[in-house]
This record gives sequence, C-alpha cells and structure tokens, in this order.
Amino acid sequence: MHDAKNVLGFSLRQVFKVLCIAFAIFLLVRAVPGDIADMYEARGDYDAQQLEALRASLGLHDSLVQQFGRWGWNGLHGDLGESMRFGASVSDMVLGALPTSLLLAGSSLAVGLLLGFSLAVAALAFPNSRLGGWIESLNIWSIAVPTFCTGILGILAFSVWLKWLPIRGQLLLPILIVGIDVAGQIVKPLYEELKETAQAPFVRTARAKGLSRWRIAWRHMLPNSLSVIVALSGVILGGLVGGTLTVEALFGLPGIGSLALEAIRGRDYPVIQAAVMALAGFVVLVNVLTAALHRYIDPRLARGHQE
Amino acid sequence: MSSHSASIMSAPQRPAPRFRLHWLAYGVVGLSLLVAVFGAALLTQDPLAQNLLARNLGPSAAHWLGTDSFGRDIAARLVAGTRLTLVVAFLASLLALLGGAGLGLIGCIVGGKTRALVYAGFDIVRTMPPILLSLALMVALGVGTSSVILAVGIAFMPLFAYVARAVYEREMASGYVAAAKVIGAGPWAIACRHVLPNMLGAMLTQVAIVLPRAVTTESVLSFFGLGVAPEVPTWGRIIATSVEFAEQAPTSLLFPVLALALLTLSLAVVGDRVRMHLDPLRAERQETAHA
Amino acid sequence: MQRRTLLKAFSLAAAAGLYLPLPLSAQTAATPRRGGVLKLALLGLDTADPHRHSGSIAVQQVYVETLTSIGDDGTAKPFLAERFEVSEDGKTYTFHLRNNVRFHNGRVMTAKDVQANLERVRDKVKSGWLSGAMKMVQSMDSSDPATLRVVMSETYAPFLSLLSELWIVAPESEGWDTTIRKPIGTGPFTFGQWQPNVRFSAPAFKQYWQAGLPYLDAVEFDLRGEQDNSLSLRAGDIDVAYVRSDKIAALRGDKVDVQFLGDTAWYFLSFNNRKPRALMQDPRVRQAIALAVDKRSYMNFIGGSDALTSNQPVRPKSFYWDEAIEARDLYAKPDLDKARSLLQAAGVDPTQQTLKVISWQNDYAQVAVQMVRQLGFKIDHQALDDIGAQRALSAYDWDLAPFNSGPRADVYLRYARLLSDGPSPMLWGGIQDKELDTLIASAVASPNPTLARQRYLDAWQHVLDKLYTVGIGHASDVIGVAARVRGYRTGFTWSQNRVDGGLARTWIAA
Amino acid sequence: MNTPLLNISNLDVRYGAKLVVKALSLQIRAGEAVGVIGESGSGKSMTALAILGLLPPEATVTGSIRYRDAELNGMDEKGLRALRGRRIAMIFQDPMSSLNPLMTVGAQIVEALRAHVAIDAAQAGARAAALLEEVGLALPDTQLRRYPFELSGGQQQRVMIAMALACEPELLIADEPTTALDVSTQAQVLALLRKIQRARGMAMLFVSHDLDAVTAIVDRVAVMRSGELLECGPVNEVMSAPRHPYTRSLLDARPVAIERVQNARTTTERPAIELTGVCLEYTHGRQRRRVVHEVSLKVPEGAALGIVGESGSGKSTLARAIMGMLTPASGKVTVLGHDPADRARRLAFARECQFVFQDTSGSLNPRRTIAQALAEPQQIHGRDTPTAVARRSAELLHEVGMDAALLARYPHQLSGGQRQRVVIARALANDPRILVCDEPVSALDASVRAQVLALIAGLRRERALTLVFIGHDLGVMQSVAEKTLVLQGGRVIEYGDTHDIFSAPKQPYTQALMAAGSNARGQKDTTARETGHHPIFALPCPTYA
Repeated sequence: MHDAKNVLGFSLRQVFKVLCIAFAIFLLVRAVPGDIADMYEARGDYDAQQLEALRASLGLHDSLVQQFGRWGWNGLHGDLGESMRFGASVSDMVLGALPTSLLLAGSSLAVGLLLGFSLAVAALAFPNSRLGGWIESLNIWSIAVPTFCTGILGILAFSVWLKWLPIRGQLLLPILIVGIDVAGQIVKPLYEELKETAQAPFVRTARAKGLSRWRIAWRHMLPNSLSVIVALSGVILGGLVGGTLTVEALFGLPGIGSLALEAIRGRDYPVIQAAVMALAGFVVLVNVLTAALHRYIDPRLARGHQE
Repeated sequence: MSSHSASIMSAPQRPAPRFRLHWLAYGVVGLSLLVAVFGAALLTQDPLAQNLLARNLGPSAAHWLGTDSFGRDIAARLVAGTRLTLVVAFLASLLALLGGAGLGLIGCIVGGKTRALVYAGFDIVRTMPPILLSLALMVALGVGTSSVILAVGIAFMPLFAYVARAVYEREMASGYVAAAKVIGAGPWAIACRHVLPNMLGAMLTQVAIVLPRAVTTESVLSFFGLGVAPEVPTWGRIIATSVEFAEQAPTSLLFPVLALALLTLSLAVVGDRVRMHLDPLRAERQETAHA
Repeated sequence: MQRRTLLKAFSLAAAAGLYLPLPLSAQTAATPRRGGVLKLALLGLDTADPHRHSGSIAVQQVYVETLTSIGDDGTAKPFLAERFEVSEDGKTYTFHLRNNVRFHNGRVMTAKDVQANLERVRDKVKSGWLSGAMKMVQSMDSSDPATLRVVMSETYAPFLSLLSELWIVAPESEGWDTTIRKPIGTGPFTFGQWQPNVRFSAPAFKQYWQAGLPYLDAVEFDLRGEQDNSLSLRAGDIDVAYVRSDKIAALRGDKVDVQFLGDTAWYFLSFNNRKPRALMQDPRVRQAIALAVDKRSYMNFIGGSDALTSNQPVRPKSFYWDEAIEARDLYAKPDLDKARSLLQAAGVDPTQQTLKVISWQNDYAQVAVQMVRQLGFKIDHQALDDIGAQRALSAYDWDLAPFNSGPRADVYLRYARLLSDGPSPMLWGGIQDKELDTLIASAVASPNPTLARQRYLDAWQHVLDKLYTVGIGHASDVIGVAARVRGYRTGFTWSQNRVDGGLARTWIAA
Repeated sequence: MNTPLLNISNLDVRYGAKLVVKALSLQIRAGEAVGVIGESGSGKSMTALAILGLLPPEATVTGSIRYRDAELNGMDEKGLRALRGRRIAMIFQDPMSSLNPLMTVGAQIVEALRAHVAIDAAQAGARAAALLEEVGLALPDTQLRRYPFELSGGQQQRVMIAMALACEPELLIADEPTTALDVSTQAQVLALLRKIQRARGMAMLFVSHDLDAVTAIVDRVAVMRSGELLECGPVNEVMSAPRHPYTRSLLDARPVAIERVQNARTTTERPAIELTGVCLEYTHGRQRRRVVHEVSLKVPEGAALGIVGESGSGKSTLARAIMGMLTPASGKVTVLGHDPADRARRLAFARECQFVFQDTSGSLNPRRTIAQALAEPQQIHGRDTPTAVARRSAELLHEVGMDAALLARYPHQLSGGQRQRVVIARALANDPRILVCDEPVSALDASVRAQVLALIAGLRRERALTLVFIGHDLGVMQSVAEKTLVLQGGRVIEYGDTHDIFSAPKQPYTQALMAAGSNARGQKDTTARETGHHPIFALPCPTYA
C-alpha cells in the first residue's frame, strides 16, 4: 500500500517535471533567434507581406503563453501539430525517428554493458594481467576519440574497402561503434564498483562459508552491484537516445537526435518541441524504470526501510 | 576499513609494481602548456597558409605530419591550435565548474526552495544529451569561439552540479560539519571552510574528465559546421576537417587524434595525482592499505 | 513567325555554347531490364506542395511534371504539352496538351487542370521565381480540353523556361486550397512515403503517359544527400548521388561512373552593396580584394582542371557569355603587389581592418578567406547554416560573401537576384540600382535573343563597372552513378525527369 | 587427543614491507575455547583471517597453519573451500555488513548448508529453522523469510552464528563478534556462544579487544600487541598473575570506579539546563518517528548529569535537543534561560554551551590541521589576530594534556585518545559554561579511556562546568556524574544518585545494563532471549538536587 503510494507519488512528480520541461523547452526554443518565416525568406520564395501572413497563419504573432496553451492543449489530445517546414505530421516524424533511436541506444547499451562488464570481471579475476591497462585505454579512447572518427574508419573498412556491409540501412556498425564508446564510459565505474563489492564483508562471509567462486559472483556480488549497473545504464541510456547524432549523420540513420537538430536549424518549432519532449519523456521514463528496478533489486527500498 | 581488497576470483597474489607513468603525463601536460604559450614562436609555417597544389599529403620533410585538404601544414596547425584548444576547453570547463558546482553549491547552502529550483533547472538541462544541447545552443548563440565556450560549458554544467550536491550532502552529514555548527559557524562559513576544500578533489577529477570532453565536443560542433570559424585551427576543428579525407590523408586525422588521446590520458593521470596530493590522508591510506 | 525564329535562335545558341555531349557508355544498346528500386541521394525535399518548393528541385519531378522541360541543350521543350505556339508579338502562348496524360488517380489531364495550376501559382504563391512571370499573365483560356491559351501583358522571354518549374498537380489533391499534402501528379512515379529530411520513396506509376516507362519498380531518395555521398556510392548502397569533385578519382577507382550537370554552378565573391561601410565604399579597396583572388587556383580547388574561370554569371563559350568582356577582365590574374599599392593609395592599413565574411559552410569559402587574408586583413569568418547565413546577410553588417549559385533553367534567373526587388538578393550584397533594374528589364522584354544577349551583357558590364561582385568561375556539379545503373543521364539542371531523359528511362542491370 | 586441532607456528603476515603478524605460534585443541586479546592494530584479526586464507591478495603469509594433518598455508582454493564452513567456520565483527543485504536470512543459511551437505531444499529449510531455534531466535520460520535489515544487530549476529554452525564445524573462529553490538546484546551473544561451544564440544578461537568478553568465555587466552604474541596461558592464570606489563596495564584499565566525584558545590539553584515535557521526532518525508517521549529534567549550574541507555534509547537525540540541533515536537528546552535553537542567538549560545563529539575521527576535518581545528571557534567568535589564536590554541592543548608541537599535525596523525583530547580542547576554546559530552570514551581503547575520563572530571572541577555526560556504560558514570538518568526507548525509566543506581538498580533494564557493563559477564547463561519490551514506568519529573 505504502509502497504503491510512494511509486505513484514519484511518478506524479516525474510527470510534473515533464510539464516543467515542456514549458522550459517551449521558451528556449523561441529564444533562438529567427523563425521559420526567415527560413522561407532565405529560400527567396516569399515576400515580406507573405512572410507576415505566414507568421500569422502559424500563430507566431500570439503571445508565448497563448502559443504554449494551444500547443499543450492540442498535445494532450494527441495532436502535436504539423511541421512548419514540411507540413508533415509531427507525430509521424517523431514516431518515425523513435524506433531507430531506441534500437540504436538500447543495443549499444547492451553491447557496451556486455563488453564493459566482461572486461571488468576479467580484470578482477586476473588482477595481475594487463587488463587493467585495457580498461584504462578503453576509457581514454571513449573520451578522446569522437565517434565520428571511429565511424568513418568503420565505414571505410567494412563498407568501402571490404564491402561487407552497406553504410545505410544497417545498424550493426553504428551499434558496435556506439557500444564500444559506451563500454569505455562505463568500464571504469563498473570495475570500481565490482572491486568494492568484492571487498564487501558479506563476500568474505560467503567465502568463509566455502562457496564456490561462481556462486559468490552470481548470487552475492552481482545482485549487490546491480543497483549501480542499473543506475549507470539509466544515465547512459538517457544520454544515448538523442545523443548519437554523429553516428546518425554518418550512417544516414533517421534518429530523434538528428530530427531535433535539423528542426532546430530550420526553426521548426513544433518538431523541436515534440522531439525534445520525446527525449525528456524518455529520460523521465528511464528514471521511473530505474527507480522501479532499484526497488525490485533491493528489498530495503521496497519495504520502505529508511537509512 | 576498506583495506581488504580481496579478490574472490583469484588466490592471493602480490600486486604487480606499476610503471611510473605519471612523469610522462606531467611531461605531456607541461609540453602542451608550453606549446600553448610559446607555440607561435616555434612555427616555421603559417598554419593558415594554403597550398592548393599540395593537398592531403602524407608526412614529408617539408610537412612533418602532412597536409590537410587545403594544403595546410598539419604540424603547424596542431601547434598553433594548442592554445585556442586549451583555452576553449579550459574556459568551458571553468564555466561548467562555476556554473554547475557554484550555482549548485549556492543552491545547496541557501537550501529550501532555492535549492529545489536550481536543481530543477539542472534536471531540465540534463534531459537533453550534452551534444544535442551544445549544438542547439550554437544555433541559438551563433557560431564563434565565445559561443563554443558557452555551449560546451552549459552542456557540462549539470555534471558538476550533481557532483557538487553529492559532495555537499556527504560533507554536511560529516561529524566535523556538525562540530562546526556547534562551534557556531554559519552555513557560508561551513561551506568555505569545510565543504569547498573537500570538494576540490572531486571537482578536479571532473575537470580532468570534462577538459578533453570539451575538446571532442568542440570537434563534434565543428563536424556539424557549428564550431569556431572553419579555418581556425583548433584540434577539434582539425579532426572534424580531416575526417572527410580520412582515406586520402589518414595521417591528417591520426596525428590530431593521437595528440588529443595523449593529452586526455595525461590529464587523467595528472588529475589523479594532484587530487592525491591534495589529500592529507594519502599517507595514511597508503599505510592502512597495508595494515 | 518571328517568335519561332527567336526560339530557334535560343536553342541554337544553347546548343552551340551550353551543351557538352557527355561521354556515354554503350549502355543504350542493351534491352532495358524491368524492376528494381533505384536509390538516389541528390538534394532535399522541402515540401510536398510542388508550387511552394523553395529551391531544390531534384526530387519532385519524379511525381509531378510540367508543360515544358529544359532539354539537354538548355532550351525549353514541350513536355506535357505536345507542342506549343507563340504569337508573333510574343504575348500569346498556345499549349496543345497530350491527350494521354493521366494523373496518378487515373483521371485524364485536361487544359482546365493546367489552368487551375497556373491560377493557383498566380494567386497563392506570390513570390519566388515565377512571380514576375505570373504577374504578366493577362488571361487564360481552357475551353478546349486539349488546348490552353495564355495571354501575357508584355513580352516576357523567360516564360517558357520558367514553365519548366511550374508543376501540374491534380486540383483534387489533398490540401489544394492551402498546402498540398499528397500531390497527385502525372509523373512516372507516384508520391509515396515521405519522411522529411530522411527519405522519400516513390513507386512506379503504371499508367504513365510514356508507354512502357518507367522500367523501375520504384525510386528511393535519401533526403540528406547534399553532402558528399562518394562513400555510399562506393559501398554500393546508393546508385545515383551527388559527390564532391575531389572524390572523382576514388569513385572511378571503385567503378563508379561520374557525370556532370549540363549547366554549371557559378562561383562569385560579393561585396556588401546595400550598406557598405566607409572602407568598402572605396573602389580601390574593392579592386584590391578582387586582385587578391586567384581565380584559377580557386576554381581548381572546386572542380579541378575541368572548372572554368570567368568574370561572368554564365558559362564561358555559351550564348550569353562575351569573349570581349572576359578579355577586359582586370582581375583575371591575381596581383598582390598591385592590390597592396591600391590599398596604400587608399590610405588603408589592412592589418588594422577586420573584414567580416559570411559564408555557408563550403570549403571554398576558406580558400576565399585565405586569399583575402594574404593582403593582411584580419578576417572574421562566419560559416553559417541556411537560416543563420540568411539572417546574417540580411543584417548587411558584413563585408564579403563568397557563394555559388547552381544550374538555372534560364539566363534570367542568373540576373533576377541582381534586381532591387529580386528574390533573396543578399547573396549579391543587396544591390539597389535603378539603372541596373532597367537594363535587366529591357533584356527580359527583348524581342530577339541577339538583342536580349546585348542587353544582358550591358547589364553585366554595369555590374562589373560598379564591382558589385567578383565573378570567379564556373564548375559543374558532379553526380556519381553506380555501375549497375543503365540509361541514367544527368540533365541541364538537377531535374531527374525530363523530356529527353531521366529516371523514367533508367534501369538496373542484372 | 594430544595433537592440537589447529596448530599455528611461526606465522608471519606481511603487507608489502610491513610485518603485521610476527612469528606467531598458537595451538587450539579440540573442544577448547581460546581467546586472543589485543587492541586495534595488534594483528589479532589478521591471524584469524589468515587461518582460512581470507586475507586480501596483497598480504603475504609465511609459516605454518596446520589443521589436523593438513597445511592450510599455501593450500589451493579448492582445498580451502572444502574446509571453510564445513570444518572451520567463522563469524565476523559487523553482522549487518557481513550478511548479504539482498538475500533472505533463510537463503543464506541454506546456502551455507548446501555448499557442503547434499540435502534437498526442504530439508535444508527445516535444518535452518532448527538452527535459528538453537541460537535463540523466536519464530524461526518467520525469521527465515526476513532480510538482514529487518533484524536487530543481536538477531543478525545470531543468524551469523547459526550460519556458522550449519555444517557442525569443529572449529569456530569468532572475530570480534560483539564489538558492533549494544552492551546488553553483547552479553547475550557471549552467553550464547559459550553455551553452544560447550554444548557442541566445538573448539573456538575468540578474537576481541574486550578483556571482559574474552575472560568470560574462553579457557585459554593469548595477548597480542603490534603483531606479537606477548603471553598465552589459562585464563585464570593470566588474569590473576599477568606476566607481561602490557597485560597488566590492560587489566588496570578496566572501568571500575576510578574516583568518586566530590559533589561539586552548586553555586546557584538556577537551572543551567531545563527540559519540560520534551518530545523529539525524526521526520523522513511524511513519516515521523518519535524517539524521545516527554522528558523533563533540570540541571543546576555546576552539576553533572549522566544519561545512560543503549543505542536507540534516544540519549544522543536528547543531547542534540539540548544543543539546539533539533527542535522538540512538543515541550520546551531552555539552556541558561534561552531557547538553544534560537538562530538569532546562535553565536552567543555557542559561547555558552559546547558539545564533545563521540566520533572523534569524524568530528575533525581530515584535511585541516589541529591548529586549524582549534582556530575555527576562536575566529568565529572574534579572536582574529593570528598570534593570539596560536597562543590560545597552544594553551588549550596544554590544558588537555597535549604538547603544542602537535598543532601542525593532521587528525589522522594522532591517536584516538589524542583526538578526543583535541575535540575537548576545541569545545573549551571559548570558555563555555556547559559541556555536553556524547559518549566521549566509547570508541577508545580501555587504557586510554580512564585518562580521558579523568581529564573531563578534572576540567569540570577546575572550570566549574555544568556537565551532561552521555554513555552506555553505567560504570563510566560513576567516575563523572553525581546523578544519572537511565533512558530506554526514549523514556526515562530510572533517575537518581549515580552511586545508588549503581549499587541498587531498581529496573530490570538498568540491571541488564549493569550486567552487561560490569564484569559480571559470563556468569549466567540464562539471558538467551533478546531483551523484550519492558514495562514502561511513568516517572515523576526528575529534578536534580
């Protein structure tokens, strides 16, 4: 009961947060100088009179509150409006971009976790090997080498020279490239966490019981490290959806990040708002899921234990 | 005590002695700083001079690291770009630090609604991936060096803000802060005397991470045509320009990336060392690790 | 039949100067194979409303067509009109429509439909390329379903060429009264799935009026094709795509054919003409800057040795180009010493001056910047995206702008932007010059091409005298074509479906 | 049975260059309980861990550890694993962290069983329940389904013991099993360990720093210091006739009444501290937890009041309320006539009333030197010339019996006793009239404890301080406070003259505290069950004097 109330309260707070984010984004978007009419003017197909008419028809003359209200009201009814630039349905555009982004982000996270986790476990298992150096290198790699460098090398090697994979219409290479980057970001904290868990007194207890290594690792260490892994995954996932712009650009992937960027460039307000809202909504969803997972993993949280 | 670093995976073994890498790291960082300050004097070639007949060349006697797609000398550009690269990265990190940790800390000290408001702001900023956010900011601010600093700095603010909050909470829960309160110290005095100094280490680690990330973020901005002016040689811009010619002139991509990776590694190592030196407990830690 | 001769002369002129026969492989000999999906990456698609298109026209011709079509020789030829006649005074146009043209909904196209389109453009699209022409349409008559008669108030030479960009859409298309969402056209392919900025796919139209065409099942456009696509071509996941000219060698090495657009893109360096600051008002400073530009190197950078240098807005050796003007070019060769002495004479110390340069993010802008920098100026270079550049340019607080202007269906379109009230005049520094306006207007209204040529050249000489812009040269845009593609030929402009070629006739080898 | 069950000979444990156990030899015979006593850092725990090969990888072990016929030092993991839990079991100091927080108690015991014995899950469950019954946990079937955090510290340690007993080991190593527990719980766990050890005829190695605990439970005792074994012998011999001076000093430091405090003359009847019907609550979100119920008391100026109770009794919370760190949910706190929580008087209050913290290493900022720590209160209160501050700091150190040379040191460079003195010196910096001490000696080793207590008593005399002394050990109160107040569950259950309470406790709870704190440990095996809830007695408002 009590727990359900907590979860509900948490979710409501998150929803409120999304609303705040929506308004903040709405304001920010309009703070960007220039609007869609400028865009048309740049193309030279409209005269001043027409531009004003266009602005009026798009509601750009109304007050910001009016615009936000209209957008919010329609949004609640599932109508995100039309792209000012393309006249296409914004929901279609966002829904068209989401699957690619989610698939790319999810799979990259999986690859990154798998790679990072294996490396961290291996480094723990063989403390005297060179794996520690590998962890360090992978970490530096992900910080210092932009993904567009790895991306272009991947394209050259696998698509242009070897011709194993096309550049467009495949996700294998992008997932690998982003996955390695993710692995580089998480391998160090993962390693630290696993190391700390390995030193926890209850692991010593488990050893003193005469349990096998694998049982200790599987039943004692992993569950206790899981919270950190979940938290880490949440943060990474939140940043990945919409954050894989360079890879999307290189591989011609229609992701939500590219959609947002192009919309920002084109001052296509409804699309920017919808795309960024989708991102914010996703981040919030990830937060809620992470919190739920934490409760599932840790009975202390589920039973409302304080401290 | 966390002195038992028992590895359950292996039988007890002696740790391998570690190569003293940090001197090399100091060297790289020092050299970068020297180049940043005196680099202009070292140049024998104009980093902006184009030789449209010598485009995308590999390393040679005339061009040690080859040329880019405009026939500009990569070595000259790397050297000349060091200063602006470091200045941009440093100022962006500083902005992120001051804006993130500073604002966060002030919010924490004032507490209550202010704190909630400040962190709600950071929460909002954080919903956008840093790359997308800085690109959006570049569109809003217009291209140019100061915009890059602002865009990258703002994008990294939440990172510092959350670390600042975590450290603040940890410090406020400590016995010595309780002791300071009993002595009669006010919140600002406590923040200055106890929280801030103890925050330094954590912030330094973040800066060591953010500094190279600022360089790569700047290169991503350049990749999307939204960085500093296109001919200005920053490392990020050099990398972004060279990517398109990775096949014709691989060295023009390789060398700047190597330089960046080396600097990143060195900064991480130096950051670690400096943090260790800031910590008066290190001697004890080293001892208790064996006690 | 004075108008006839005029047209013939235009065509001859074009054929003589503009059209370069392309090296065609012996692909035409084989029997075309049916089926398959062709993937292209050319320019983008801005809107589903063909009348509101804003510039890039590489995609929409596959589903909508026009009365006329710019042929390989650069002249307007009948397309949906089987033939057309122009009255002797050049004011009345009679279009005899084909009787077998069907819209994608199966309905046969009539003159009424065409008139509706012209009216829509006249009434709803008040600016843009066609606005000047449409203002002069006095009346239209479509009483005979197979004939459309258009009466102009004045002689307007570019009319037929401009009609090649007035697309005919069935008036029953969704959004006709506001913005068309799903155009029902007559093209060889139908308006299929459109994901803005991402992809557009168009399945073949089975009842296309050119019997037996198209060969392909569908075409699919990657709408982010404005950047170099050479890697995608070489990897084999795109068949036809825009590429940068410095990738030609690598493409040929990977057995990718390379073709060039018929008309060239024009490269120039404009001064701020609307609000030049004191420094830039001094003709000596402008001359010095013009002398700093090494046109040969510049054009080499852009298009290699195929690229041409010129001080004129049309391709050298074409009808509207003039050898004498070229020969008189004071800035044909760079002369830094002379440039510096000019600056000195003007009392300008370049090291104390910062020139603000606005560009798109093209590489050649950096070349321009570096050439000007050689004089000693400090440069504040702002490389911007579409809107950014647009905003910055229209603020008129800049000094120099290196840009280019793509292939055009008519010479008039090269001159239109030099007009005081021309569309988007910023790229040329917002010239406001009544005298120039008059010169261009008289050229447009010329009764014959020789006169038109002379008047256009007069206008250009005026531009040169004022040094509004420095013409640098011409280079053709490059399109890579995968080895499996047969029957594809680039046209005079970006158009992908034309009277004498295009995607309708393209097929994919087994 | 002449061959010992476990024979440690010439054992060295090294961390890098540092020798933490030096040439140690020790035998344990079957069924025998051997104690190892020593202060922290003496190497006793290292020895215990070395037996089962549980030392961290960077430790090197040389010498011989023989269990029956097998050499344990250098044995492979597989061999060790067969012994761990099965032949030799171990329990640790902190049961909370030594139990896996995410596994039910039952699963952890069953796991220990099934690691060595081939039985099915149902049988294992039944066996686990029986074990819990044996270690004195009521409702074993319910307990099996619980997670460690749902148990009290004593219950957790009982679970640890049950788990260790699961495979009926021949030797039980208990590494400081009671240190982390409350005093009253300590006695019960000790009694339980002793009972089980006797009943099962199991050998036991009992490692502790607590002399009383060790002597109450073992047959033979070994004394260690700095990695060396100083002496070893039957417990009675060592206790009655210690051979090594260090052992003697340990015995001397036991908290017996050091000195009867002369009743300080109360200068005035004006209460320095007055609490009226104070209720204290902690709020967590919307939840409230009342930890102190309706406490009223008065402390006249110059008097000393002791407050005792086990952890969770609310004694520290009460101290925080006196310091104004906590505002009462109801009732009123007055210190020297003012509300201590009045923010406007923050500085004035800080000058009048000071607090001595329990956790000395925590209440000194590790990054600030002693000089800086002592300067802080002076700077806040307006003494700002550096020389004046330095002079005063030196004086303060001198007053607490330390050398001014230590001013430049960092906290971690001092011993626990020295740190506690620094904390006291800091509290004295502005000459307060009231000193509230929160368990100032609990974390200290026995030998240091007496000195610090003497210091506090001395300071009180010299400065005529009003003292509130909080502790869990009734014995300690005898040396510092005239009056004592016993708290349980946030309520006052006994109050009176310290001497009277000590000699004739009225409440069973006080008796239990006494039993736990005194040397009466190990005498009775009867208090096997957890202390339940005792009836709460409504007391009249205890007023001092």
